[in-house]
Amino acid sequence: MSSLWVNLAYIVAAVMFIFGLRMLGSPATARSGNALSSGGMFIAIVVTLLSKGIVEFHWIAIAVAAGALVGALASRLVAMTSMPEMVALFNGSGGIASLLVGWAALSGAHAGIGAVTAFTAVTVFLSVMIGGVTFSGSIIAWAKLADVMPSGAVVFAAQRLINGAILGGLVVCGVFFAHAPAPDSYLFYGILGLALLLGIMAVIPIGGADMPVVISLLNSYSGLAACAAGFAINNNILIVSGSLVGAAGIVLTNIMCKAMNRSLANVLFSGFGAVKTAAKVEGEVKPIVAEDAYLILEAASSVAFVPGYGMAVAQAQHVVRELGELLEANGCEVSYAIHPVAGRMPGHMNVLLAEANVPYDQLVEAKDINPRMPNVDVAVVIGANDVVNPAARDDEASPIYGMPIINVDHARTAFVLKRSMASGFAGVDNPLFFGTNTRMLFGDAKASVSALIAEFK
Amino acid sequence: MSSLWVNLAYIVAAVMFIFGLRMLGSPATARSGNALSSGGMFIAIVVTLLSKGIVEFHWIAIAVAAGALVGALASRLVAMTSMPEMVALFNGSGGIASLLVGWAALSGAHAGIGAVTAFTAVTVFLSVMIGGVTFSGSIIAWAKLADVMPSGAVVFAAQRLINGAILGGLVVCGVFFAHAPAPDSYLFYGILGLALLLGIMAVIPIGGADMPVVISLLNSYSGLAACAAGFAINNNILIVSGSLVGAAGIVLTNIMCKAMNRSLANVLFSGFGAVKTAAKVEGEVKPIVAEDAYLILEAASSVAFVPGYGMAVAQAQHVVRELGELLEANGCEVSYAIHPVAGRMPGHMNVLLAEANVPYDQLVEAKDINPRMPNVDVAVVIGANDVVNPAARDDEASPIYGMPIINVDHARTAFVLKRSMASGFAGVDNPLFFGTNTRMLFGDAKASVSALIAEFK
Amino acid sequence: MELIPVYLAFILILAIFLGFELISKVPATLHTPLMSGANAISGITIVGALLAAGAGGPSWLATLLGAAAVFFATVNVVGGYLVTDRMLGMFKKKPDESD
Amino acid sequence: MELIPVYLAFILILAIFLGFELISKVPATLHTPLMSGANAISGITIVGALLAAGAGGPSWLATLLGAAAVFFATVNVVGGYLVTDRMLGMFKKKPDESD
Ligand SMILES: NC(=O)c1ccc[n+]([C@@H]2O[C@H](COP(=O)([O-])OP(=O)(O)OC[C@H]3O[C@@H](n4cnc5c(N)ncnc54)[C@H](OP(=O)(O)O)[C@@H]3O)[C@@H](O)[C@H]2O)c1
Ligand SMILES: NC(=O)c1ccc[n+]([C@@H]2O[C@H](COP(=O)([O-])OP(=O)(O)OC[C@H]3O[C@@H](n4cnc5c(N)ncnc54)[C@H](OP(=O)(O)O)[C@@H]3O)[C@@H](O)[C@H]2O)c1
Repeated sequence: MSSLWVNLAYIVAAVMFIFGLRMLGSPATARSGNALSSGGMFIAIVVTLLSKGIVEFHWIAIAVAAGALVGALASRLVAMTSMPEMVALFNGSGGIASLLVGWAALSGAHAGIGAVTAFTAVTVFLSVMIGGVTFSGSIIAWAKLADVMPSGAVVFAAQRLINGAILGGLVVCGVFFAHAPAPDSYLFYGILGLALLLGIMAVIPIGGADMPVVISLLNSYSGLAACAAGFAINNNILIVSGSLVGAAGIVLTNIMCKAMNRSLANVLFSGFGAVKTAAKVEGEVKPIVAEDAYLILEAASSVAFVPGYGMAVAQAQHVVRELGELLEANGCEVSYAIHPVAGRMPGHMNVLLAEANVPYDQLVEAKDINPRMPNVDVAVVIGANDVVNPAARDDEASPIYGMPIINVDHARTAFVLKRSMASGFAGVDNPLFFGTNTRMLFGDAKASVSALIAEFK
Repeated sequence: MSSLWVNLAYIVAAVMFIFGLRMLGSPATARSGNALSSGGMFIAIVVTLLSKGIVEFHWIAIAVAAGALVGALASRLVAMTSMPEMVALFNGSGGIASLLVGWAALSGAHAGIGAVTAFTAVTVFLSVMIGGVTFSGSIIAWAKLADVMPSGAVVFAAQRLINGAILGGLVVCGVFFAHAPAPDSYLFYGILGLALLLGIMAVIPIGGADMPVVISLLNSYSGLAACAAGFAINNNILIVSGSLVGAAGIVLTNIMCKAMNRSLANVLFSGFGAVKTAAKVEGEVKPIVAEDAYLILEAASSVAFVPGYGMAVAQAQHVVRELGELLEANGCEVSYAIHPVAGRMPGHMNVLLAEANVPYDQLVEAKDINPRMPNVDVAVVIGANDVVNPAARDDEASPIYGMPIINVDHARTAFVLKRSMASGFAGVDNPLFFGTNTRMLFGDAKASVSALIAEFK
Repeated sequence: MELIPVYLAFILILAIFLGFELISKVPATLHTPLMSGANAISGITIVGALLAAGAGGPSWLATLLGAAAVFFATVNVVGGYLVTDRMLGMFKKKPDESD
Repeated sequence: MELIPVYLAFILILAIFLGFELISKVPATLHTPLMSGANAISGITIVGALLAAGAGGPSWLATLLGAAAVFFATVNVVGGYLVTDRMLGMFKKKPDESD
């Protein structure tokens, strides 16, 4: 195929990506949108293979087969609760692919033409640097989420100074490299090493629960890396798709930060969660057992479930849906109140509840349920903590002050299902647990909900 | 300036247009958005003048000075009620400018290189054709709006056939022209003439009140003409801005058609408004005089004004605002219910009320006011007709059936201010006038409202 | 070189999509100024007109046509922006009670 | 030729703006699939990887690096789309009362 046709096909692919992303805007069309987007990818791959540039298919066939196998298996086998880890790993592969493309462009250009232009050198530098940071950063993010390494923030003296120095070193190497680009120069290996190091150093000071923000930001970087690679090889489709992804990552990062009422700088540099604040709440805790909780639920005419990270840990989404259906059969109005940063990923709860077949029109956003909360008979908090902490609303001294929450303390009664009095990710005490309308149902969320279901039957 | 710098400056200008359009999305930022966009235009013009391509400034200086003078005077002197005409004229200038640019590109290329490539020929053809249609169509639209020619739809036998033939002739000429492009060929003059003719023929069968749709569509065409000119001279900024405008026009056209519940094809080809439908409504009309209307208004605790085209004709917006303020001072809650196609342009009423200093947060959209209508004591209809016609909601046989309306017939009382029992643009009778809760206050809207104000003082 | 039309086509498509997204967000209140503001932007043909008028090439016809195009495009640009500005200047929030 | 980076820059800017507009419309419900779907699109580097791996040029290193890049990019693309599809397959509207 002549490069004119290849490029026209790229335009078609780009349009399919754009429509795909548009259709992701509504649950009803999202799945076909994703299919459309994958169709665009398919077209882009096929025309690239047919283009004149490709003369050797040997290695490609092996690599594609192996990659497809790994990707397909991973995506089938992963548990829905481990989505964040999975996305982190996929993101890492994208990053290293960009790094390798940049590197290959460099050695290809060097071997082919002998001299590499400064423009190519700069774009190679960018795609190696961004790709490298994305790769090693994603690996650390994965390790923290999967508890392969301690998930807390690792903070030490002069941390920012060291990171600044690495970044400075990268820039210096980049400048020299642009003047004398060669694939086998020490400068290039220096860039490679420093980029990987920077990714690691930038992510270790960030606490485990902030990982979604980090992943989303790294996702954005992986888009930018694709853009840089596109400039390196003069390829439109890389640039268009890369920028779409780059923008998507930044928008999502921003949404998450807003929902936590923290700035991006605070997330990235503060080592939040490393230091526990001292503010303690005193009061009387009123535990409840499943039998008594059943009696109250049985009499309730409106119940709101408020799921949080604990529901994911306990994998309790299926029993929660079952309980919800029993309550509905009992003539009770059931809704699910979803906080934007409940869990460990944006929309985490939505995915889990969808997995458990909860219809998405039963899910209510925080700002819509709060005004109705005083009319809710029972708010059942399932492994959520920070997102229902009234201190975020009332206590100016609290580190999470200002984060919008779900006002379960305004419901007539609130049940809190968790295993202990331990604090949530933010490490702050929760006055909700001591509220006069609050009853604590201690135990693993799945076990507690199952006990309630048993009472109903 | 080297063309690299010029092009970088064009990127800046494009970004300014984009931000400008974004900021037009909210009344609070719209004015600065417009300023930003004009700044982008300024940059684009200045760098073009500084570019190497321009060596003769003589004619440019004269043309710019004259054009700026005409544009500035026109924009200062036009009455707010004549906005639609003004936009039509400006649109026409944009169209003819594109036509001339295409023509000039052709003769310049011809004189310079001797032979014109087929690609250039095609783009020249497109910019001349679209520019010509835009120009002559806009002039007809203006003439109909300004009552320079009869504003009704001009329909005659074989109209579509003739238009189809003209379009076919254009395409044939275009094809031959692309094979042998020359500025002085008869083919080129044929294209020119046919394009102008097509613009005229396409717009005469469209009724005066559908002109906003036509103008918006022609606006979209003028954007496409700029795009085509951009392809003809390989210029990015023309392409980007042209497509933004093209898209804007289509979106607006679509919004208007939806608000009237008609398809674009129906607007363009049906000769709507040329034939009056026979459906007559019988009943008793209850007129009211200003003194009695005053007594009812004085006692009302909530009043909704529903302005329409008649308010624009009577220029009654200032007295309406005054009456609104008197009512508010009297302890009454006042709102303005705005139908999306009230008047003769989208947002026409908003502009008029804004001119009269009505704060925009007092304006309510149709879908928001309708549920509240049963609690409105008095709905004051000021020169609106079709947009408050209950037949559109209830009478399946009505030609405007399905158009969303403002349900003033659900208000406790409705006053209708108009001069006679004449029908509105759509030419259908209005059962509202015969409603039991309806009182007709006959006379020019401005005079009637002034009379009410006089009662209040 | 052969690829330049492709780049332009990419630009065209992206700008069209962007235009759709941007405009569908504008509230009905602002549709008239939006229409005239977009119309002013379409006056960007002035760039093409300037290039045609100022090229100083061998064709006096091109120069003449270019100058006419500059005139009309300037009317469109200047008039369009000013009239939009005038309209938007009238949009005001409810003034504070203090004045 | 000198202008090609400019065209690319135009494409870049437009695509970024378009991305912003498109994504800000996606509701919170869909943020996780959006994240993995966008991630799958970033696997478009596979195009670059294929070109590097298949060029068959004088540099065996480029071919090797390219092949490795193809592998990783394929993981990203295939895995990303499949996992997104799996998630989205779970989103269902309330079933009709009839079933
Ligand atoms: N979603 C995102 O995108 C995102 C992004 C960045 C940061 N974050 C942060 O993550 C936090 C999310 O808040 P959240 O309320 O969902 O979670 P959380 O504040 O982290 O609290 C989770 C609670 O679940 C309980 N739990 C854990 N395992 C359980 C089990 N098996 N059964 C029952 N309960 C269990 C824990 O208490 P016990 O140990 O006593 O059981 C814990 O208090 C917020 O601070 C948010 O800022 C979220
Ligand atoms: N806004 C848009 O963008 C747009 C676009 C396309 C089409 N349209 C069409 O335009 C129509 C707009 O509806 P509308 O309700 O605003 O207007 P309308 O249906 O055209 O009715 C206007 C009414 O105002 C009265 N009127 C005229 N001059 C008056 C004066 N000086 N004082 C008092 N009353 C006066 C007329 O009755 P008298 O002669 O008895 O006074 C007439 O019935 C719709 O049919 C719509 O589909 C609008």
